[in-house]
Amino acid sequence: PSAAAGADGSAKPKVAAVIKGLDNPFFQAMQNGIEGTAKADGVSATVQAAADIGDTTGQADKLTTLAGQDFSCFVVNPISGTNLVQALAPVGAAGKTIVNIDQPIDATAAKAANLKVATYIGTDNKKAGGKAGDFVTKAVPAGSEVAIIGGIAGDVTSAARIDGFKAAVGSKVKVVQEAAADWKRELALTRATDIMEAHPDVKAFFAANDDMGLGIVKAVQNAGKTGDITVVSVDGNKDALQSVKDGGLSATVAQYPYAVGSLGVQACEVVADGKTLPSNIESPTALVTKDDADTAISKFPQPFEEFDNPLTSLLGK
Amino acid sequence: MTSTTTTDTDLDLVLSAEGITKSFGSVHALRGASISMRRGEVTALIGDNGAGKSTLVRCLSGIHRPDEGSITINGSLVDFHTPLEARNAGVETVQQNLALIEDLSVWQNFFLGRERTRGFGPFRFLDSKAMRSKADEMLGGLAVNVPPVTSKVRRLSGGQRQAVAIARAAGWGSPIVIMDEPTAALGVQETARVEGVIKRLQDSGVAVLLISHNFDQVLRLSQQVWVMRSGTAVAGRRAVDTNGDELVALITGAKAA
Amino acid sequence: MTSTTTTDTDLDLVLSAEGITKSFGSVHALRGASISMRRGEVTALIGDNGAGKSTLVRCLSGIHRPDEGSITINGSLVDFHTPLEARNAGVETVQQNLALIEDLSVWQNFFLGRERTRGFGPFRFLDSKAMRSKADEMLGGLAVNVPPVTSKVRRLSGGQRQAVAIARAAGWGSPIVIMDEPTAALGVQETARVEGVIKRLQDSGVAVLLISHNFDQVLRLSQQVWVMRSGTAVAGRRAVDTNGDELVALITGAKAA
Amino acid sequence: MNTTTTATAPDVQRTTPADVLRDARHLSFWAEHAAPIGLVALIIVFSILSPSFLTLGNISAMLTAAAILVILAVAQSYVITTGGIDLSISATMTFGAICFGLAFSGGLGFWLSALVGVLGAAVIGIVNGLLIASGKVTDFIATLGTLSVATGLALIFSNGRPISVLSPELLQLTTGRIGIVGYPFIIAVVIGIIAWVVMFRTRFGLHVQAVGGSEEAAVANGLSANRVRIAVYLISAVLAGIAALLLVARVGAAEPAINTSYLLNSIAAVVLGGVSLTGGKAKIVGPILGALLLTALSNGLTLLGVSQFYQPLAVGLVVVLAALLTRFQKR
Amino acid sequence: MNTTTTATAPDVQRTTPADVLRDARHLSFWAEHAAPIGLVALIIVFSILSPSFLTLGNISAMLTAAAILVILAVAQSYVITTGGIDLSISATMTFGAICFGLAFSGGLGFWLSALVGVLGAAVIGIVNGLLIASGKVTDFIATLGTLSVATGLALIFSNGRPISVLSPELLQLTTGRIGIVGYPFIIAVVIGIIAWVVMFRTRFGLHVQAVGGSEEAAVANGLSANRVRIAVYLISAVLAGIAALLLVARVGAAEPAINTSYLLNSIAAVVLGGVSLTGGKAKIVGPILGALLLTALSNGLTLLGVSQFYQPLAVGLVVVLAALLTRFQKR
Ligand SMILES: Nc1ncnc2c1ncn2[C@@H]1O[C@H](COP(=O)(O)OP(=O)(O)OP(=O)(O)O)[C@@H](O)[C@H]1O
Ligand SMILES: Nc1ncnc2c1ncn2[C@@H]1O[C@H](COP(=O)(O)OP(=O)(O)OP(=O)(O)O)[C@@H](O)[C@H]1O
Ligand SMILES: [Mg+2]
Ligand SMILES: [Mg+2]
Repeated sequence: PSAAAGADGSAKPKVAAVIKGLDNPFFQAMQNGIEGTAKADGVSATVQAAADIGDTTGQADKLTTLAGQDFSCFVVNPISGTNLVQALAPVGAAGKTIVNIDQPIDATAAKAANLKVATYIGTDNKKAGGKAGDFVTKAVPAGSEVAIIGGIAGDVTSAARIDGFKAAVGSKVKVVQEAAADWKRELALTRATDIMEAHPDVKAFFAANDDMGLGIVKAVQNAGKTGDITVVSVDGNKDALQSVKDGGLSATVAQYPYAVGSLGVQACEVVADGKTLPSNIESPTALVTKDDADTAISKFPQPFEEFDNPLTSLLGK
Repeated sequence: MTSTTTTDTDLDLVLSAEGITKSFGSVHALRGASISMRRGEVTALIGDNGAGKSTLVRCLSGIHRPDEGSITINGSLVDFHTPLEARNAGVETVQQNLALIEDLSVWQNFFLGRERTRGFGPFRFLDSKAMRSKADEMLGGLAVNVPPVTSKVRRLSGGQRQAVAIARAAGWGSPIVIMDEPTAALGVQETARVEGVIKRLQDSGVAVLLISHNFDQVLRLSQQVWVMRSGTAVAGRRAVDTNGDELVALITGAKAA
Repeated sequence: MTSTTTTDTDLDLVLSAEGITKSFGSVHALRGASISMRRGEVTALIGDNGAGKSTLVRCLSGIHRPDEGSITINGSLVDFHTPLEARNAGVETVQQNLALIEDLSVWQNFFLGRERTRGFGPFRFLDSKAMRSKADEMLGGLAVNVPPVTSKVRRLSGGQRQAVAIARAAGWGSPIVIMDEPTAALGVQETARVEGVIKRLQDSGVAVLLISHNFDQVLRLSQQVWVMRSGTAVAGRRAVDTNGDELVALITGAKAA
Repeated sequence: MNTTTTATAPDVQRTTPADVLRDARHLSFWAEHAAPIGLVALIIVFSILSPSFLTLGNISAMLTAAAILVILAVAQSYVITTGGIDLSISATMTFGAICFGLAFSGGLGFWLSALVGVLGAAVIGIVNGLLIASGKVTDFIATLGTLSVATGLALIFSNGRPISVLSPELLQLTTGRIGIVGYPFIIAVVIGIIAWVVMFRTRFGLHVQAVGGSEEAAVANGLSANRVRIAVYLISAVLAGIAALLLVARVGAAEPAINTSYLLNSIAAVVLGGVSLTGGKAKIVGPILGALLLTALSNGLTLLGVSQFYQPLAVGLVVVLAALLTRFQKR
Repeated sequence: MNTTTTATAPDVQRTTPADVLRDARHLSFWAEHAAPIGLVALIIVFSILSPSFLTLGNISAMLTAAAILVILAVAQSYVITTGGIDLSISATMTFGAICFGLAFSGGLGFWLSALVGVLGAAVIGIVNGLLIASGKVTDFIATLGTLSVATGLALIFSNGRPISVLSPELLQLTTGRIGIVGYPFIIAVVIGIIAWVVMFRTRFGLHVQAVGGSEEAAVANGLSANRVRIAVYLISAVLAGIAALLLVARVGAAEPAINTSYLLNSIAAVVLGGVSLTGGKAKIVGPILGALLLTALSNGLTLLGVSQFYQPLAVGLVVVLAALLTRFQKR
């Protein structure tokens, strides 16, 4: 039960959101989703973000700072499964709503800390990687050489996406190399160039985010192999969609961060209305290829395919 | 050379400093010091540690700007903002710490701040050949035993360094050369060489200001002695009119000037 | 004191160094130098710049380890690996650069490396009160005009620093005190004070090794003079048997020992 | 010219009370106290701008958040006092966290695992010390190298994945508190007090300052500069290891990611605390206040809802301003 | 004891050819040449282990990839020669890239935008110079502060988003080549040559070395140390601005992301190149070779498919080894 939930059910939640680093367009879209929806629905919302993708304690500190204020609903996108658990403990203890988006909170850790999460909204990063894997297996002949470029070595999201990709491709293609490019476009370019030297027959690249995907596209262009090499990445940022349209990226797995943020705010509203949330809300993911790139761009940042939003009915809209 | 008193109207006066004061925070290093130097003479400046000798020298050579007081060179008032201005006005100085740069070669140190260049417009390059041969000549002319001008100062012994610093100051034909304790750390042979240089400078009409704690040296080389105490020049004496005991008494304040 | 030659079997011999060599890369600073010191005497060590005096001092005080050669103190061979070992063997040194730490106070510098502590086991804390009063006493006993022992060395003038360094070396009752050019940068008054300290040390039976470029001082204070040239001690003289001219000749090599 | 100027008393070195007063009116007074002054200024500004800033809850949150940085600032302060710098400090913390996590998942139990974590960090410290003291490698480069090495080792050992650590002791560490002060900050303060006593009341501390002041003079006085240097880098690493435990407790997992911001912030805290990078001048309270200042800055900016983009700008400006103040410090 | 040891010739300062030979057998020879020796060693090792390493294509790729780091290493080398350090170099590059990107999207055209980018970077350099020369702030802290400030400004100006830049000139810059050598590396080499000539053949270069050798002596000889320092930080920033253009050309977009690795690598390259962080000893070729070494190391490790986890370890070990070599350098 939310602290701010009024008897008449018309109470508005006061939303605090803590998300990952804003140095990545993905999370900026998420912020826009939160702020845009909050504004449209007349809800007050504050968004704070970690300094960068490695700033686990900084993110926890920010959450702790906000926890002391009179917010009724906390939307959190933790950098890792556990880094916000301790900071959330007092929030949970005060009976405030916790909505977990994007990166799931580690279930065991949450249990140990006696933490109840109202709902989880998000895309399975593993599933997103899987979609990319399925695409690659179809796009290149069986047994082709494939390379993977991940984010900062040791990053959780990157690992999940890569695991999903690997599981999907199985033994249908040969993963010849896995390199880290720190989420950076320039470094991905260098790595991809090097990999193409070492493995001239490489037929496809998978990148753990769009920025690196665009770097690989550039490397492929420089090598004059545009069209010969399939490049897939995950995120669905505007630049990436444009590149898909222009024939650079072969495909991107759009995760609709805007929708994720928007759903987070709506979930808070549902709780404030005194209604119960489903424990798991899946936000859409979709593979965008050249065919649907135009639609995706025109709908951006909203999902380009209709999806079943369970919260719409709960909110009575 | 035979007159025993100096007068302010002396035509031979090349440099005179009047009422120079200089403070560093709460430390009053100079409290109105006045000295003068005459053409073709060696003028000595003596005084206890911390009396302000080096600070006065630094004012004369443009490293510090005096808080008050005036400096006159060849009859015209000067006001140095940088060491370069002092150099251009004809004041060369051998600082107490020599002011050599260890990682540069002898010739680079020689010409530091007045390098010769070739070319024109923005394309001016160092004329190292000319500078090397000129430096060689300047050191050679002083007949001091130094290694090739291309070797780094770091490889030079203390005596050799002192020689380079002195040759540098002496080699530009400047009318005024100041030497701050040039022989403090030197051995007998090196000291004798430096004294030779000072005599030769004097003979060629240069006014030399010599700071030294060695009274024998002072009385042997100089014609005029200024005694400093607590930031002022408490006494001026012609060298022929004084002796070591009087100088000690003046320095310690046992005797008023 | 009236004997004019030293002999190896002398019972008064407190320190003797035999055939010390020391090289830094290709620089052979010492090439087999041998000197000795006697109880209650001031032994002087002279020589030109770079002759190896300071290097020899550093070998005797444990800063350098000689490449070859032996050092005997009170009849027993010693081999110092660190300055601490030399100190414990009774050798105190005033280094040419004073070895004071500017950011520490006078009493902290005084007791550096031999601090007094209170408490027991792992809980030993500095006994600053005891150290302060002892330092005050040691400085006061030498009757040198120094500021409170709690002031930082950075605030001291050159002469005051020299006084602290000398008082520190003199204050521990060590039988051997080495002073490397203790008056090089000092004025008349300060020099007189330091010479007083040296005489007092000598009177209390301490063997003092004095390095100096000032022959008057050397002949005035010392009983034995060692002359170094190019890394060896080329001659030893009783002070009463020699004079400035001979020393100059020995230093320059004009006269073989 | 032959007339005598009467010599004034030779009080060149004496400072009168009037001088002291004038100094205080000058900037050097502010410079010595950049951290406390800055902290008070920030507290005033933020408590005017945000009513939540000075609530007990927020103060408690700030103190807990500051604990790790306080410990790292104390560690860095020891190194900087000797004139060195420890660029590997945050990588060492990461490495210690991974060692702790691995030992714990290996079933060693909390206390033994904590020991493994601290020892793991200590190894990096000893390598730093040996490289710098015996290897005569510049501090900057040696710790830059071990930064890379420790990062690599943390990744290799953990296989690049976070290691969840769920232990009641760890939970206790995060949630326990005395009054409004959480255990992490209490630990940090205890470390600060011990560090202060060691620095200013023991022989070792005096030797640290002496080596920083002048290595040559310290050696000539019978100290072993090498031993002091090795000890200092070891202390820095051990404290980083202790900080690693707090880090794991806070985020609930040992993660191989490097926290570069901790490195730069630990140095900034020390400098804000009035310690000069040239060494020789020890301070412990200053760096701790510097760490609190940086934490309060980030906390206040978050409370005010200042965008993430403006936060580095604000931190940079504060560092530069504080440094401009510190330059008026008396030597 | 009265017997005389015959005095040997006073050749204490003379070095004989035999000494030189002995020195070469000693480590100091290797130390002076850590970068070329390391580079040759790496090339040998990698070309044995990987057949692709010495192919024309890979060499060309390596040179192009090295261009940015080469320029930054040259920039850092100027600063380090004066005894300073520029921690803001990579943040300045990022800021320059964003300025360029914004100007270009604003329709200023390539050349004018490039000018805006370089000028934007130059502003940071001037601030660094003024803080350090006139403000007397320690180089380390001043540039740490501007690192934060430049990062913040880049995020604010770009609103945290990459700015796509599609211009034919930029495309030409990435794809153009003479033989196997791409334009970026040619630009880097031209900059290196100019930097060498300026450093070793002009008054300004001599003054840079003099200020690094001894600021006090330089000033006593009539140089303005302040002016030299400001110039050096300005040069560093302008070169970072030029590197920013190559960076944008390379990825086709100006990104506000912070490139800490460029900062650390630029310093590592300079140190590998045999320059001491204490200043006074200028080198240009060494740092360039150091940059090539680091690029070759990363390229070779990728070619060999060495796990990403082992890469920081390898880089760290190379840096430490090279530093251990450099310590045997003659002064
Ligand atoms: N840059 C400075 N900052 C502060 N105090 C200074 C500075 N330079 C000199 N002083 C102080 O000014 C006084 C005079 O110093 P100065 O160096 O002129 O003495 P000196 O006569 O040359 O002594 P010495 O014979 O030891 O060389 C001393 O008390 C010294 O500490
Ligand atoms: N640490 C060192 N490294 C290299 N060379 C050194 C070192 N110490 C001394 N030398 C060299 O050894 C020689 C002897 O130096 P030393 O300092 O012993 O001379 P000195 O007799 O004390 O001279 P001075 O009268 O100038 O003090 C000199 O050539 C000097 O350059
Ligand atoms: Mg002086
Ligand atoms: Mg000596």
